[in-house]
Amino acid sequence: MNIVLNGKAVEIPETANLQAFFESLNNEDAAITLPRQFAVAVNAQFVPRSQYPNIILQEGDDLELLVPMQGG
Amino acid sequence: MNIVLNGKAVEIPETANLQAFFESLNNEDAAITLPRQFAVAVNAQFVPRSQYPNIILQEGDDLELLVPMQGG
Amino acid sequence: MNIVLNGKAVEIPETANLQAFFESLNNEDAAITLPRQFAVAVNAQFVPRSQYPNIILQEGDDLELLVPMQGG
Amino acid sequence: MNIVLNGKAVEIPETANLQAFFESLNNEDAAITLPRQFAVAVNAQFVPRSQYPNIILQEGDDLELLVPMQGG
Amino acid sequence: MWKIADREVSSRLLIGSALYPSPEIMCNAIKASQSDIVTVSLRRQSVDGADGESFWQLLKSLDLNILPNTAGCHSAKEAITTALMARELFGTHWIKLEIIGDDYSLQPDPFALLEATKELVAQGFEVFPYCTDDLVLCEKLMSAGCQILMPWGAPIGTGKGLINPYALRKLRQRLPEATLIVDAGIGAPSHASQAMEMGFDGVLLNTAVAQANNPESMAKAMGLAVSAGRLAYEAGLMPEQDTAQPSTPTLGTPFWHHYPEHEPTR
Amino acid sequence: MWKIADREVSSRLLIGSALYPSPEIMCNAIKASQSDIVTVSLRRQSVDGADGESFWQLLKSLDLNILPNTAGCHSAKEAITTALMARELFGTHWIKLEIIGDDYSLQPDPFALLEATKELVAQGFEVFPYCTDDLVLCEKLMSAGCQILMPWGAPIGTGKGLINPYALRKLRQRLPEATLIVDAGIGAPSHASQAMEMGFDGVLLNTAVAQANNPESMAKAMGLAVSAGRLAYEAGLMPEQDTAQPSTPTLGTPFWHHYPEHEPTR
Amino acid sequence: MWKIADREVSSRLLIGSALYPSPEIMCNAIKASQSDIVTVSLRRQSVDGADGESFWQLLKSLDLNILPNTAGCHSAKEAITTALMARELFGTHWIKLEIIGDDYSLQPDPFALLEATKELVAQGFEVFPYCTDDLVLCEKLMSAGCQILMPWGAPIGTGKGLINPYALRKLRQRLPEATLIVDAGIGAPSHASQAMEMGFDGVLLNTAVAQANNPESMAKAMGLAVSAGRLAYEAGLMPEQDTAQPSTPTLGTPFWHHYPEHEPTR
Amino acid sequence: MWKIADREVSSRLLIGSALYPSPEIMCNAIKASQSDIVTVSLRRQSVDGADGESFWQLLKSLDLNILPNTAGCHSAKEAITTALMARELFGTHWIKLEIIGDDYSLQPDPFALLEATKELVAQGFEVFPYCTDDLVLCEKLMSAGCQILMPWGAPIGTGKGLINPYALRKLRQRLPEATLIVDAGIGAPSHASQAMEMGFDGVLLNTAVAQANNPESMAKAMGLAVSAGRLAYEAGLMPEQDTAQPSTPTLGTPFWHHYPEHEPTR
Repeated sequence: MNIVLNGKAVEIPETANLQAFFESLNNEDAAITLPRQFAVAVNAQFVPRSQYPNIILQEGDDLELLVPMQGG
Repeated sequence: MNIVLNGKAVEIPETANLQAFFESLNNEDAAITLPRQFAVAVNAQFVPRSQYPNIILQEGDDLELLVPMQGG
Repeated sequence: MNIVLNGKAVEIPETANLQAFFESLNNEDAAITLPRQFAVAVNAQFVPRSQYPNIILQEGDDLELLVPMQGG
Repeated sequence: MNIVLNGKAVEIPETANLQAFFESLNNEDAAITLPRQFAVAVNAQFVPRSQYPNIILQEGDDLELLVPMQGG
Repeated sequence: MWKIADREVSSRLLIGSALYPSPEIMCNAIKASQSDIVTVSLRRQSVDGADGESFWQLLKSLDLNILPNTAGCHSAKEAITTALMARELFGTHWIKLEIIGDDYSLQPDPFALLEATKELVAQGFEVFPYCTDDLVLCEKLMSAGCQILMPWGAPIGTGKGLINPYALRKLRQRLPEATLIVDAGIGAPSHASQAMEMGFDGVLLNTAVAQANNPESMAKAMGLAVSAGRLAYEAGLMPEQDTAQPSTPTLGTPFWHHYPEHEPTR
Repeated sequence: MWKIADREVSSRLLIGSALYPSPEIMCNAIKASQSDIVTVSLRRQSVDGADGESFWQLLKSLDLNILPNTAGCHSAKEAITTALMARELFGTHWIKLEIIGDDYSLQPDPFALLEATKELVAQGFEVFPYCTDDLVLCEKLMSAGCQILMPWGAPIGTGKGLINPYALRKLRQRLPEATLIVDAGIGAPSHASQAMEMGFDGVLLNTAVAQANNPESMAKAMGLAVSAGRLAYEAGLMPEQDTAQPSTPTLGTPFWHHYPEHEPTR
Repeated sequence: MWKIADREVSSRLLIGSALYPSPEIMCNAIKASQSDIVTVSLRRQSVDGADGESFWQLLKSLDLNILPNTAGCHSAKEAITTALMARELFGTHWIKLEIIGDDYSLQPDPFALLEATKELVAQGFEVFPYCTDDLVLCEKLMSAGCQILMPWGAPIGTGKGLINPYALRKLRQRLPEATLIVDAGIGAPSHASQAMEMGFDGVLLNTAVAQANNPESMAKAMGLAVSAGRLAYEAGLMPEQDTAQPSTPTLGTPFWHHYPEHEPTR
Repeated sequence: MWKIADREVSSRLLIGSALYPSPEIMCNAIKASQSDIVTVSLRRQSVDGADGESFWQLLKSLDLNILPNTAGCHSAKEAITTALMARELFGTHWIKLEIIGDDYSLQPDPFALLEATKELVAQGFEVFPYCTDDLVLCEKLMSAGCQILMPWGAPIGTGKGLINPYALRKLRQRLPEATLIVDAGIGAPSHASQAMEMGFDGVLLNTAVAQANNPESMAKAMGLAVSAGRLAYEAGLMPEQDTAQPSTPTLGTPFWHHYPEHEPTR
């Protein structure tokens, strides 16, 4: 299944919920390294951490995974 | 019947339409003198000249009759 | 003999030199009290302390006796 | 005899007065063309027109001959 | 001649008709200003029976373009009603849209202004919005259909001139297609000229002329200053320099400095 | 008409003759400015043989008052010699006395200026001193016999306008008898108008016109702005207010605010 | 100590964490500033794998109040999503609400700002809106539930200081209950002090410190200037005078003026 | 520590001793300012018998550098006599040379100032001339032997701040070797900081502190502001930009703009 992660197309296993998807990123050969601290939006809607097990990613979903950064 | 004309309470005959009301103001003993040039709002809604015959004043109506004035 | 001291006419003994004049001001009944710290000009010329014994006051001399004061 | 004319060394006949010198400049082969309208200073002193016949140029004199120019 | 909305006019000064010592002085001042456009308002006839008729006849005799305003309105609804009445009363679809958001500064309310603009444009008006120098607001007003924008120079009646020239200059740069008119706050001809030098298309003022000791002369002065500023804008202003540049040529300067008696006194 | 020194003239703009793209443009610009007084200088004839004659004939054809300057002088002595030469060359006892104290800012040297002024007044000149806005210097120049003072607005050729309006305003207040002309630093019509609005008697400028893309238009603009500023000064400027004052009358405003549908959107 | 939102802090300087030459310099500068509040943002982890973790650990080590921003958002919806993510990520309900209405001036969009503010206040946020100096907008933001307003001094990163001090002064006068913080545009300590002298409650800045040759010294300078301005506001500034007043007493001055040799040289 | 004349001091703020509500407040304010140098004057003892002794003992107890002034003098001769008296009275060869050329503006007289400076330098004084911002005068004072120049910011006691920052900035650029101190006109910490940011070596003030509601706090504020300004000068101020620059990084911004529900409201 294809989704967009932080603007880049990535292929992921079907029917993954967010929780499982994030756990899979801890594999050494994952597409990206999971940051230790992050917040998530799917299709531009915020997803609270407590909802990760309940969210099933769909083909074409747009996943944003944001980390702390410098700001003014 | 009582209406408010330019902020002042005035008594007028019942069931007058606007056209008739304005004509009555041409009497010498009318409450106010009808200006030669004016535009009208009833209850804060503009009433075009062509609609004067169709508008029947109601008890408590708020009639504004505005004339040209200096402006910046 | 009349001189002007800080803008006011005062009468002083003849032939006084400055040193003697200042000492005379230590009397209780002197015209003014001698300040502890001061500098002197006679007729708008500065007179250094060392010259006090050599300066003989003349009729009409203008003596300025200035003290420390607030300044900006 | 050598003088300086407007900053440049020029050789001129001895004992020329200013009047004569200026007349000599009307020759076709003169060092410079005499302007129609000018004022003169010799050694940084203004020389009025009426004094031209009386001024004898000396070796090394500094002659300024100024004309009207744009100014702000 | 230049084009404002759908008409060609000569003058780039728009003038108000209020606050003059007398109707006669008003007429003379407006004539002296050479303006082609004059602002008016709508009000109840006054208690002394004056019905605006004489004022109106006088103004019509000047044969100028009339720009009615919605002064005194505090909401979009009020302003829309006033605009509709003005269109019938003055026979023009031009409206100076003025919706006050604060009674002390007489500042425009950006929110009500945008709301009313949309409605009035839909109803066929040519909206002249009295607005702030806020670029985002100005862009939204243009998107809503305004060809003309009238940002303030300073609060109405203060005569402070252009209190934020940076913002006004940026407006001009960013909105080259808009007809930009500085409205309000002008106190002196130099203010009017400054706005025009920046490339503004016009200036609208009232108090500075009407409250001058001599309104007629001041009106003339404002007209001249607006022309001067426009001419200068078109002629291309010299760029400001940080260091001095001689105007008189230095070439050909006599070299007298080596004479001892010419030494500078310092 | 107003009186400057011993002559009556119309315009309050004095203009320079330098830095124009061509003699023809110079002529057209000076005409367009409507100035009655034009500044010139004295220089060696140029290397290409130009003897100043054609320039001088052209300028004379304009039939204006000539004001020669001493630009480029750095000492009283130099300036005095130059002034004496100018008097003979141009047939006028008017002299714009310019003695530079610093080559970067082209700032007047107050000390040499006062020294030269005393000598030139004694020799019968009408001295127009190009000076700073220093009140003490200005008072000394008047004591030395100047009727006219020409303080700078900003350094020559910078076009910065009036960099110290406080000092200029104080000069005007304190020296009501002097003929005060802002000389140098004017970059735009608004600057010229501002000086006149303060009550200055005139403005002298050159670079802003000569270096404009279109000198003729800019000259006209400057002439209009000087007129505008003077008219405004005479007409009495409105005092600046800190808070807004409505121009459109508030009397007779319809009271629509109590209608629910009229509630402001905020 | 003073109260901002629900917390007591010492410093009235809020500082940004961006644009420093290195994380170490950032830390040292923030410490030197003595700020109690630091702004941060949310971004994708960078291509080089940096996951924000080291930055975040460093910042946490300073033990300051964190104020996340919504920089880069262009609509209310985007800003709301970002704010919700920030609340979870940084564990704070504080949000600096920044919605850009124009990419060149980075000006806040008043319309989107008000819309997002309403929603975020309803969701329990303490909204710190980065806004313009528009009084009507500011009043609407307060009506929507803001206790704090952060009007710009000048566009972000320009260092121009307070480009419209009149508007800022009026904001302070009209909104005595609001916590007012000048955000953006500060370029020098004198700008920061000026804002505080006007009675603003605080100053937020970033670029002026981070882009100084020596950020640590500049941070310290800004901290001192904010303190100086606040102290001066509380101490009561002298009113500006138009004419000079001697500081040294004139009483007791020797009267030497009548001596001939004392005559002034003029 | 920095060097002024022949001494090393810490603070770059010089403070006056006049106009305080009481001697005790004077002491506390001077201490709070952290100044190392305090100005005093010479006067006749006052009619009520006060002989300056208590003031002098109080001031001596602060153990600061004393800078006597010649305030109230109108000619070189008066100032020289006063300086000679001051040297004996206060035991210092430092003199703040103040010669007034105009009683309304309290402006320095450039002519008398230069004359007196030459004489006092010849007599071994370290002259601190209170002068204008006139570059030519300043150069002549340096040629006459001054190491220190103290141009005014604005007329004494006005609190207007720096009325001609252009001139002051040029002074600093042109006279890199001089010790430059802004003296007079400072009304607020932001003014003091601004002078220091320009690279001035110090600031001398009195009225703004003494006439504050709370002189002690204001003195502290001024001390902080002078430090802030100096630190900033040394840290290197960011250059002013004409257009906005984001402080928060734009790299890594989520691309949400293509979602229909994210469309900006405009």
